[in-house]
Amino acid sequence: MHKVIIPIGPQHPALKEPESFMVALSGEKITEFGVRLGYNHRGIEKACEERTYIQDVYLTERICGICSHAHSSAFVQAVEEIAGLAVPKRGLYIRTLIGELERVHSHLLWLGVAGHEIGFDTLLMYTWRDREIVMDLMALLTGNRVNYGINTIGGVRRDVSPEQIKEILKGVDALEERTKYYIEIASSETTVIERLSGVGILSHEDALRLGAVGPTGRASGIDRDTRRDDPYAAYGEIEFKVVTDNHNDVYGRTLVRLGELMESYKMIRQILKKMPDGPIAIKAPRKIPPGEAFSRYEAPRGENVHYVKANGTEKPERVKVRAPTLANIQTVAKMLEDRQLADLPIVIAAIDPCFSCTDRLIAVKDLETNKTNTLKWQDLHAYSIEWHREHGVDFSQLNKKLKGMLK
Amino acid sequence: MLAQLFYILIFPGLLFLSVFGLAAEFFDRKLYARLQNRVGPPWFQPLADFIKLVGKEDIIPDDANPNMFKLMPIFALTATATAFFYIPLWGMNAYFHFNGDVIVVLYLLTIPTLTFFLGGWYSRSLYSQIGAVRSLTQLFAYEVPLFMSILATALLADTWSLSEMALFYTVHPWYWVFNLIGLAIALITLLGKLEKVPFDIPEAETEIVAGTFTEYSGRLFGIFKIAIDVEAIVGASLLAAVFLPFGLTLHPALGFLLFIIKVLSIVAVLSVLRTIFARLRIDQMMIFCWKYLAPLAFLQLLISLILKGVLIR
Amino acid sequence: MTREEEIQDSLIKKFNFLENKIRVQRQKRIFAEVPSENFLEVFEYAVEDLGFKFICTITGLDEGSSLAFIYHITRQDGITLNLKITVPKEHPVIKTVMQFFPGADIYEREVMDLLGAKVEGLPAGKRYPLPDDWPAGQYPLRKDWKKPEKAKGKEETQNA
Amino acid sequence: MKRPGKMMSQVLRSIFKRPATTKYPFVKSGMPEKFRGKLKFYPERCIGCKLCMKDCPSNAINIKKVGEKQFECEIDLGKCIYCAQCVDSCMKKALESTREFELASLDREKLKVTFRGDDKQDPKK
Repeated sequence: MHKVIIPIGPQHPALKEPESFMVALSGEKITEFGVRLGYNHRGIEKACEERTYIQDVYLTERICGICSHAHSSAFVQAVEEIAGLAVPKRGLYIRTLIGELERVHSHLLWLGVAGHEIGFDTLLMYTWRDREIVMDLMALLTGNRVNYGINTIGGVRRDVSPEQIKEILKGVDALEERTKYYIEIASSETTVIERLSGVGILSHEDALRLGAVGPTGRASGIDRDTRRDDPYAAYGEIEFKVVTDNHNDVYGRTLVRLGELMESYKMIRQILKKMPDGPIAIKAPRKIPPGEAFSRYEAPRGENVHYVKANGTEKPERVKVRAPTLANIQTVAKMLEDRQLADLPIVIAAIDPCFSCTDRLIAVKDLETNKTNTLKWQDLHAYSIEWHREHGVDFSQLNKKLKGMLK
Repeated sequence: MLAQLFYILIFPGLLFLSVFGLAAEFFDRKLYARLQNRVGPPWFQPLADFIKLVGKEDIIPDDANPNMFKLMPIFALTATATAFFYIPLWGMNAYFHFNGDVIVVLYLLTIPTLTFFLGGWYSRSLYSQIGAVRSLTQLFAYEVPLFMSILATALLADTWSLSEMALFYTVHPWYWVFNLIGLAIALITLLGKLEKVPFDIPEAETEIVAGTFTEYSGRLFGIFKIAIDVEAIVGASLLAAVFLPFGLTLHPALGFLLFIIKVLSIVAVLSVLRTIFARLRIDQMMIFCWKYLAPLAFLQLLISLILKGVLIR
Repeated sequence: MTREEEIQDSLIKKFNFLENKIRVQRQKRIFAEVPSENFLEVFEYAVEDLGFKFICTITGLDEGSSLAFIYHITRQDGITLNLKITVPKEHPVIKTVMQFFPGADIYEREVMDLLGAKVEGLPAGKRYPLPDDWPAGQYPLRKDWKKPEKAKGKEETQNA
Repeated sequence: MKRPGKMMSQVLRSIFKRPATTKYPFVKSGMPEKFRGKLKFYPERCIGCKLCMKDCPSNAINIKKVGEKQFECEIDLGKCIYCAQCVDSCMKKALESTREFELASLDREKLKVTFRGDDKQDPKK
């Protein structure tokens, strides 16, 4: 077969977010691979400069849905450093607790997505079912399932009650048991191993050279974890081990993530045990004195860095965000060398890409909007009913009945 | 004449097949959902899907060959529905039978795959074409073990007619037990024929969107869907007739019930199988079929030949 | 002497123009201002001799009449060195660091697109992150950048 | 050790378990007590400091003076991101999160909710 170039994205079932990959294929084999990022730009860095610090906490939280706590924590850490705020211990512990719960939910989500990418939908359904446990815990602790909104400058917004601690421990026990089961599945189910091992090889040298972060790097033997190397929040007081692996492939990345899940459960138990009493936040000034700070946070996907520069007003002078995916995306081309098209989804998924994080910058405003004809929902609805009626299908009576039923 | 029209259009022809096909699809989806600990769709979901598709606009890509594009779904449905007439459902006789109808049924069951190929190829979309090529590649992998395992049963019964095979297995009631390896092979290859996990490579959603069917919409897609449902029924009935030929002398009503149970249990086994595996890559699938299934099918052939030499004189 | 101070000392010993330009903000955070003409040699020394083998990102700043770029590099023990260079806005030329970090090209493309930096030695490639039809000379992260006039139409249709 | 069909036993056991999903619009699931849902406004407590307006990240809230020490609050549920920062910012506890979360609407206008002095909320228009 001659060489064909197929587009994967910007809209494609393998990608949960719009991003464009051009793949040149010779038969089933990938010969060339190109990435075009930037489809998800929302102008967040610029928007941060136009909002107050307290508004920015929620804005940075919305850089990414899955690692929302990672971004807001990194941001408030930088601001707290500039303002010289000493956050109370209990606040730091709660921040760490939410961070670890978030890692659990993110890694379980990843496992499900990976299952889906290799056509193993049962794994997807099971992991996402179990992920509900941690999502419910989040809703219980913070008041929302995704954008937790627990961080504020100077601490956290909600305390953890003894009843909640009991709930968390119960949830963690259940999750630990399930995770053990998934480790067993991942390391013994033939079809899973066949699809994962030897796929997306990234050697230790390449990973170092291209700057892979997080589980992607750790599965290539890079022993680097911000939580240990540059402790923030309460990580300095908690014992944990950094999970690394030398498989260098997708299988290794799966094992690293599953291993990190087990570590996270241990850490959550420690946090709950060691959590001191006291206030959870101190009051932060509205105006932050001039200064700059560089904050690092180990998000579930890898190292997430924020740089904040303050100029003494209520609004920051500059906020710079580097999400882990941007550091990892460049390794994908290396991983896909001489692989098959069928490996592409899982290799891309294996870095746990989050393109919303990656592209956060500029509001892409369509300069031609004045010409576009925007159809409102009602118009579309009416049009479809009309179209069907013309073709002899009329559901209006049935619809009325159904509506009656719903009421 | 009228009776034949009734056979073709109503029972056991198109109407019965479509209804049973939709019912089996529901059964499959519901079971699949329950295996995954989900609630699953309501009973009318496949029908509602079909009605929705029929109500939608047919969009034919500019580059596609419109005649081939439109013809292929109809071909697929016709071929599978025709195959059904040669399979004895209950009792010993199919509606039409002659010596050699096994081959005709197998041939007719290959046609849908060919239509997937042609339909995808003439869509001129890259995803469709890759899917089309994959479905053809896959065909060469699973077809041989499937044919050989069915050939083994035919050898044992010493006939090329499905109805006569039914007669043979009624006379020698427990002989079907010797074909269990063949049944296992046939079940696995049927997954490939129906393009289900782990062999759903031609329509692997995360790689090539929907493969062959990427460009299909509306009525044409609806017909394809029905054709696939019917193919599942026909494939399952063929397996039931060839590998599970018992209870054929029962009263017609009971026999019909038994037939439904046989087909649904085969569908259920397929559902379970597609729940517990990940999708294979096309090269892995080829290796699996040629390295494991084909030798096993040979073993089955050997067993049949030995049995024939030793037991039946 | 802490490790941060050791790094500070060895940098000053090697490059005496860095005297009083280095600030240890807190544990594991060193900020340094480097003259842009000496940047590459300092950078090379930090990467090759001091072991800062990993680049976090490159931050671009608009400081009124000049543009500043901060290279955040870290090493295994978690110490982060933030090297800042300042270039005039009319002539914002920086040199690529791709010879040290092949993965840095995306960060350099980012400051090219958003702040209008000119990166010497960066191979041609796809732009990031702005769309391909973005007008030339529009650098949205500069402080004097204004939203294009027509863009207001979008908000109206959204609220319609 | 590789073994195909490792998940078989759990999968088959699932048939006899209660499904983890629910038929959503017919079976409602509750939210925890401290859920940050639709906001509720107590006009009698409001002193019109407008701190909530200032802190709102999405400019969804608007406090209007309608009379002597009387204020009404207009919240655009379409803009609101349900962070409940206004609840934290308010010194007089005039704002409160409720557990209501099914707020989808086909009409943007219906999402603009005004809380008046008589403690009745009604959609604008």
